[in-house]
Parts: sequence; C-alpha cells; structure tokens
Amino acid sequence: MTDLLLSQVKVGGESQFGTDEYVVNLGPQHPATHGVLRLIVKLDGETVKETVPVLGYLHRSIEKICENRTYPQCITYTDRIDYVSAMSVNYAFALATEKLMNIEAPARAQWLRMIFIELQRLASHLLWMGAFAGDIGALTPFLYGLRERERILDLFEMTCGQRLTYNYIRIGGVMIDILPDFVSKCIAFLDYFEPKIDEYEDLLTYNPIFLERTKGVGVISPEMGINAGVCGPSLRGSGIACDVRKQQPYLYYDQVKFAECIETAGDCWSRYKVRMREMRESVSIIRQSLERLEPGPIEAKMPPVLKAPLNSEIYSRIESSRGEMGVYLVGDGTAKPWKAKFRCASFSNLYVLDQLTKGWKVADIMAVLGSLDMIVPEVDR
Amino acid sequence: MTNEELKSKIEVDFKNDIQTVIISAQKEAIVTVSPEHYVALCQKLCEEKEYFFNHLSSLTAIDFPKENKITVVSHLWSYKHFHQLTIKVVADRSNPKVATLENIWKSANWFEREVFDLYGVVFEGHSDLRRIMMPDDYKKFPLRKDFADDGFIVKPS
Amino acid sequence: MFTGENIIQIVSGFLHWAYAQVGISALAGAIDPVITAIVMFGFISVFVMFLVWMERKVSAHMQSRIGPNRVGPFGLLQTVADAIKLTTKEDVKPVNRDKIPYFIAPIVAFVATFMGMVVIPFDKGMVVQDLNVGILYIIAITGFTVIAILTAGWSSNNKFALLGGFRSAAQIISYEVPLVLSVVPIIMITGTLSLSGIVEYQQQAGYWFIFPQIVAFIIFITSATAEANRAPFDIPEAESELIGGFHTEYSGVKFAMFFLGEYIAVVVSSAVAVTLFLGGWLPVAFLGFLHLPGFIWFLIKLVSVIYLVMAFRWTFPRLRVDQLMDFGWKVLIPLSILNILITASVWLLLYGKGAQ
Amino acid sequence: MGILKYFKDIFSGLWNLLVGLSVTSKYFLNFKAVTTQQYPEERLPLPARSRSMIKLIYDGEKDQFNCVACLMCAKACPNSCIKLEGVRQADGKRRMTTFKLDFSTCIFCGYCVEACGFDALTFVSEEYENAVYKRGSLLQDEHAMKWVRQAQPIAPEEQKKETVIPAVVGA
Repeated sequence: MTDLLLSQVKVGGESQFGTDEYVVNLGPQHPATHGVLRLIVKLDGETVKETVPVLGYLHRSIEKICENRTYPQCITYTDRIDYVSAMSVNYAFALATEKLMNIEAPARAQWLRMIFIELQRLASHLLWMGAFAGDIGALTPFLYGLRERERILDLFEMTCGQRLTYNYIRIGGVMIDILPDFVSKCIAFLDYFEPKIDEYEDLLTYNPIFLERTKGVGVISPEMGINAGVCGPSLRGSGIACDVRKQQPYLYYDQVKFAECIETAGDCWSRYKVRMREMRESVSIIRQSLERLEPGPIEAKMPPVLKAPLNSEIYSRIESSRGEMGVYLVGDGTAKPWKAKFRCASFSNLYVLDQLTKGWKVADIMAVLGSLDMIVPEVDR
Repeated sequence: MTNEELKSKIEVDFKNDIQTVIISAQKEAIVTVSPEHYVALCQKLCEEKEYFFNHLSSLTAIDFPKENKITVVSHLWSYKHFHQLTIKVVADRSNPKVATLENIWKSANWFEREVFDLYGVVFEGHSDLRRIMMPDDYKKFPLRKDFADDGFIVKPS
Repeated sequence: MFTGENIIQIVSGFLHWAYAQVGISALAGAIDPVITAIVMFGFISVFVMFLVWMERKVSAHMQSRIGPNRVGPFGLLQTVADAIKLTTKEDVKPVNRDKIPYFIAPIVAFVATFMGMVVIPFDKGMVVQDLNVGILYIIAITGFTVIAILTAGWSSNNKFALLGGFRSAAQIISYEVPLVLSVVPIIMITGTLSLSGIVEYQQQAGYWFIFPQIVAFIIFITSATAEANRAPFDIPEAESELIGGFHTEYSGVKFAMFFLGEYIAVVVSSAVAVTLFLGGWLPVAFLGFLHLPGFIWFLIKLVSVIYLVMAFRWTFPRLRVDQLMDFGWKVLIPLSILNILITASVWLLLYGKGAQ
Repeated sequence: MGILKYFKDIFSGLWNLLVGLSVTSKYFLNFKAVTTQQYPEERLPLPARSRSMIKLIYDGEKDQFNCVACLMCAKACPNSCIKLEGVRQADGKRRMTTFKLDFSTCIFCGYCVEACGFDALTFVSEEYENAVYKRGSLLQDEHAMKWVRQAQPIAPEEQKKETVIPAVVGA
C-alpha cells in the first residue's frame, strides 16, 4: 500500500509530498527485545530501511571483574554472562582453566557435566521456543515451554540448590554429587518430555501463519553467515556444519552418538527446525550419558590455590546453547587471570540483524531477532 | 592439520611476514606478526586452500602496561580443516594503532569496536569505529590495567 | 411456554401498568425504546464482563494455568474489580495530544460497536428494533470503528500509535469486502435483509445455513475476527511489535472503552454469525426435547462461537501486515465470490427461475 | 495446476490450523492439567540442598556460635560481602565477636559455606522469602543470622554425599 503511494510520488521527479524517514526506537524497554536491547529502526512506511542496535545497557564489564577475582571466584560471574544457559558458560570457563593448568576431571564428573549441559540446552531451547513464538504473536507456546523448563530447573535445584545461577560446574569437577534418585527422576522427565516436543511441533511447525511469518524471512546465506561470524544453530540453519561438539570434541561428546542438525534454507523457519531437532538430540545424549554414569570421584586432585603458569594462554571453545562460546585466558603466574575474554554467540549473531531486516517489514525484525536466539546479558557482558 | 604441521607450514610459507611462530605450553599455534604484514597475512590465511581460516572466532586485546604495549589477539578457525590459529600483533600502548580486519571477516567489525571501546586501540580503515558498550561521551578505557573503578559501588544505607 | 416473546409481553405489560400508575401513559411510545435500550445496555455490560472473565479462564486453561480465582466464586467478579480499578485510576494523557480527537476516539469506538446490538434478535420478537435492512445496518455501523482507531492513533502523537492506526485502517477496509461478500449467498437464498427474517427462513427450511454455506461461515468468522482486531489479526495492537498500537497512550476509562469496544465487536460479529449460519434462537435438532427458551439457545450458540474466536487468539501466531492484505485479497475475496457463483448456480438448477 | 495448488494450500493450511487448535483445546478440556501453584497458600517445600538463605549455626548447648573467625569465608567470597571479627578467648580458642553479611551484594554462590571448616555457616531451605522494605535491612549481623540446627537426623546417604565437598577455594 505504502509502496504504491511512494512509487506514484517518485514518478514526477521532484516530489510534491516529501516522505520523511520515520525513526522508531524499539527499546531499551520493549516487549520484544528480550531485555534491554535498543534498536533504532529507520522506517519507510512499514518497510525497514536500517536497523541500528545500540548495545551496552546491560554492560557489567564481567571481563574486568574477572581480572580481579581468583579462578574459582570467576565461575560465579560466568553464571551471569548467559543466565539462560548458565551451565554451559560455567563449563566454558572451567574447561579453559583446566586446559591452562593441566587438570583432568574424573570420568564421573565429565558425564555429570554432559548431563547437566544438555539439560541446560533443553531448558534454553524451550525458553527460546516460547519467546520466539511470543514474538511472532502466539502466546501459548511460551507457557508450555516454561512449564517443561520448570521441571528441568527442579532437577537442577534438587542437585545444586539453585534454579538460575548454579555455580555447579567447577574447575576440576562438579560442585556436589547427584542425589540417588536423580537418575530415575531425570529419566522420568525425559519420558514425559519427548511427547511434548511433538505437541510443540503440532502447534507451530506447519501452522500456515507460522510458515508465512518465518519461511523465507531473514535468510542468512552460507557465505555471509560464515563471514559475519554467525555461529551455532543460527549458522547450522544455513547448511554449515559448525558444531564444536563434533569439530573439536570436548567432554565425552566423541563417545556418544548424536546427529548434527543441519537445515539448508537459512531462514527463520530452518533455524527453528534446527533447534527443535537439537532438543531431540539432547534427549538422546542425556539418555546415553545416564547409562554410562559410573560411581567414582567427582573432583580432581588440585592444589588448594589454583595458579596459572606464567605467560600461559588458552583459547577454548564449546558449543553453548546459543552457539560457539569461546573463553580466552591469559595467566601471569598468580591466582588471578591477567586477561579473560568471553566470546559469546549472541554478540556475533546480532551483528547480522541489520543485513537481515533491510527491506523487510517491522514485524520481521521481531521474527529475525527471535530466531537468532539472542540474550542481552551475553551481548553486553 | 595438526598444530605442529601448521607451525612448520607457516614458518615456510610466511618466512618474511611473521616475527615468531610457536606452539604454546597449551598446544596452541601462536603467530606473532609485525603490524605492516598483519592484514596481508590474514588475507592469505583466509583465502589459501590449505589454511582456509574462514571463521574469525574472536578478536580481543591484552594490556601490558609494564612493557608499554597492547597486543591485539585474534583466533581463527577453519570450518573445513578444523584447525585453530592465534594471531598476535603488538601495538604501542601510548598510541595504539592496528589495521582493521573488517575487509576480510565482517565479524571483525563489532569485535574491533569493542576493543576500541574498552582498550582504546584505533583500527585504521574501520568503517564505523564508535564506542559500542560504553556511552559515546565516555572518556576512559575500562579494560586497561590502569583504569580506576572510582565511585561506582553503592553501599547500602 | 416461557419464551422470549412471552417475556417481552410480560415486561411491556408491566411497564404500561407502571406508566398508568404515574400518569404518563401518553408518553409510552417514546419511553419504551429508551427503557429497552437501558436494559440492553445493562445486559450487554454484564455479558461482556462475563466474556472478559471467560477469555481469561479459557486462555488460562489452554496454557495449563488456573486463571482468575481470587475475587468472587471462580474469580467471576475479577472483571468488576478490574473495571473499578480502571475507572478510578488516573487518566494519563500525553501533553502534545490532539485534544478533541483524542477524547472522542474511545467514545466512537465504544458506541459504534455497541449500536450493532440494536438489531440482533435474541429470540423471536426479542429485539430492540427489527430493521428490514438489519445486515446492511450492522456492517455499516461496525465500520465506524476504523475512524475511531485511526483518530486514536493520530491524536496520541505517538509513533507506535500512528503505525497501529494506519495498519488498522488498511486492515478493516480490506476485510469489510469479504465480510459482505460472505453474507451475500444467504441474502440470495432468503431474499431478506432482516435478521429475524433469515432465522425464520431457516426454521421453515428445516436446516441451518452452516451446512450448505460452510465456506461462507469460515470466511465470515475469519473476516469478523479481523474486523474486531483480534489475534491472529491484531496487527493494530501487536504488543510484541507496536507495544499497544493505537491504545498505547490511553489509560483509565478511555482504555476501558477501547477494551469493551473490542469485546462488544466480538459479541456482535458472533451474534450475527449465530443468526445467519447457526439458526439464531432455534433449538439444536437432537436436543429439542430440552424445551429451553429461544434466547438460552441463542446464548449457548453465541458462547460456543465466541469460544472458537478465543481459541484462535490463544493458538495462532500473528500475521504480518502485508500477508494480512494478501490473505484478504487473494484468498478470502476470490473464495467468497466463487461461493456466490456456486450458490447462485446451484439454486438456479434446483429451483429454476422462480426461486424464493 | 496453479488453481489446484491454490486450493490444496488452503485445505492443508486449514487442516494444520485445526491440528493446532486441537492441542490447545485438549488442554482446555483437561481441567486437571493445571501446573501452577497458588503461592501464598500453597508453599512447596524446597529441596534440602536449596541455597535460599545463609545462616550462622548456633550451638545451643555451649551457648555460642560455632564460628571461630578463621576468615576463610571472607576470603572465599567473590564479592567481599562478609565482614567478621574475632577475639582469642582466655582458654586460647578464637571466637567470633561480630559477623556481618551484606545480602545486597551476596550472590549465593555457596563458596563461604564450602570454605567453612568448622560447621559454622550453612544454607537453609526453609527461609526463602528474603525481600525487605529497606535496603539497610539486607546488611545482617550475627543476631539476625542466628540459627539453631534442628535435632532431626540427616539421612545417612545424604550425609555421605555432603562430606564429599572439598573446600578448594580462596586466594
């Protein structure tokens, strides 16, 4: 409609009714930006001309804080980097520190870490699914997602006592062993959960309105995705194998069977499909890990004060729920890191937002933003 | 390629460009490159078939006030060959200037803005070098070691 | 038998007795419609409050929650509490608003939808004014809401509100067309525009129009949902994109008027759907032995249709603005025109030229 | 063919909408599928390990706190929110005199409880409504944090698991 009017105006060369750029501030307080992200959107009628993300509203300088904390103390702050998927970030830091100091965690601890990270991936993807559907306008999947996430959080709380910021995965092991009835409860949850995925798919996947809103919207081409640093499920939606669990295996991911979920279209719908399939894969990984869980110690033998060797450095990567999570640590011979850098998936994924939304409608910003699975604390750190 | 192979190959291929290439105690290949060859080296590493580092995983900086230098560190990853490489380039701390990698990997855009914001490293040729985390009128560089965190802590009344 | 018609007779008999007592029998002709309107207003207000409660309960149970359960039994008085809250709360107004349109918009939105109730026959004879052009009247009067919403969006001096207003104008105008076209086959069959007349035709024919006209019913419900700005067509409000759309800047009583207006629009369009397609006050055939009064049947059908509309809202995502237009112009309008053609040809074949 | 596809799309779309409606309607008709709780009336017991509130253990028999002011908790705390002082008593043992924990900066990471080697600090799962009206009330001292351990015995396997925690924290 607006396009039609505009084309008529432009025919006469010098336009009589000039059209202005319509600048709208989406955020920092806006229902669809999942926190305090601010987008300055330049509109031409309903069509987006430019989207400029303004970051930093949640910047807490966790990297600076970590330079002034001991290595174990840093773990409590990694919880706050991505509080929707805190276990993964816990582990990302613990892995980097272990590599830096040559610590090998015992087998039981490794299996426990895998179970908890995959449960966390389920919880994170569930929240994502709800928020994505909510952005598009379906409010009910959000409640369904949170309902199942609640049961995962119950499992976490039963084990480590917290529901959001766990501080559970420690350097050289885990905080505390699981309770005896954890395994049975976990299996009961998985049995309950698997049919629920079908239910979400019934509700959303082939819903014609959902297809209209997501198919062909926000296409990340493979070349552009790699070049712009998109990672994780968002890049796998474009047909690139980029799962760190497969390419640079950590924990015991090389000992369990799981498929890397890849879709080729690169639009919002393929990113949705990738995450839905990943949930099923996570369920299978948890089942396999629970089977291979054997009694044993849960913490490696370590000196009472952990010190990194002088001039040591490490860059280790894991596949967090949102994509590639890298931790870069530089040790200077003391108990505190000289430099800690967290490379977060949301930060690099958000970069492509402007290119993906240019020329689309306002409503597509929400769909694309939702499908990128962005978490503001991870962007700002 | 394993890191040792990577090291020996880089030593041969880029004899003139690089300063040192080492395998660290943590088994990572680390290349230190002189500032003038920085972009050319990265361009080759990105495009040549044997290396094919198509993914810039991370770009950050380390502050060394005693040596009066800021090292810009980038971590490369290849989705094809599954190998990892660390590239370091040293800048003068009082007037840090490094060439931008934005024209090779677009993802460097925001990483470099972040380093500019928090360390004050100026990336020459960058298309949009503004502060990204801190307010635009902010004067200090928070991640430098001499940054004083004065007056931000609210004590309970 | 205790039917709607009897009730009307009893009430009007009582009223005329009362007029005689106070000595204003001469004015009865002028006062009667006023009193009917007041009764109607009361009934609709209570019914809309029930609907708001129902919507919250329906959504709650669909999302495995409990919903309102604090105020009154099963939370039935929750809406009353909300209404009291909304009316007593401070009316926050933007400073740079366009004062007069800003004030008028919610009133127009409320009144325009409410006027539609005038011609709805709840039972045989239980109707405020049985116009012989009832359907035309309803379609004309509910079209007024677009003016209200556009005015509200413009006068709030808010970018989101303006976007919402424009979206609403485009949406309501394009969905009027399939709405009218889906009603045409029924008018062709019955040969009357009066809503009571259509119900009586269904009574004589012995079937409801939903059976021959299922396509028209689906088109009608879809366009009516769009007309009432409800999800999945709620792009003028679109809380995840435009925060509140045209009523972003409204609070207190004015917001309540928009809110009630939306629900009354749902009631009106569902009531028309019941009248046209589901046989109005006629009993359900296999449940005829219950001998319920006609208006109870009407309310049962009304609530079922409204449940359907609510289930849409809590199940489906929202369409994008251009897809909404596409859907309206490329799917609904061709389908309804096709439906008219098929209905006309079948009727001609069956009954020849002298159909009626 | 285009026309056929047009109608096929409409029908499959309609069918998938009905599938979606059946899911929500299934939950609507199943009134027992409610998963929420009515909080102030229904209080779920938190798991025993829940990190809800930090308490100082008070020994009723000896009429003193278990804390000996070894400062391990203060060192382990990432936010330095624990401040405590102690004195050496006449019998040569150290005793804590003042203990202050600032809950406005505490992040409940649990390092202080793990670092404590004298069974003086503990998490309790019973108290979890920690909101206050004034920020100053969050700075709690030893009187506010006093907690007497209940006599109920801990299940044996639970006890075994608890002892596994190593106290490998601190600078």
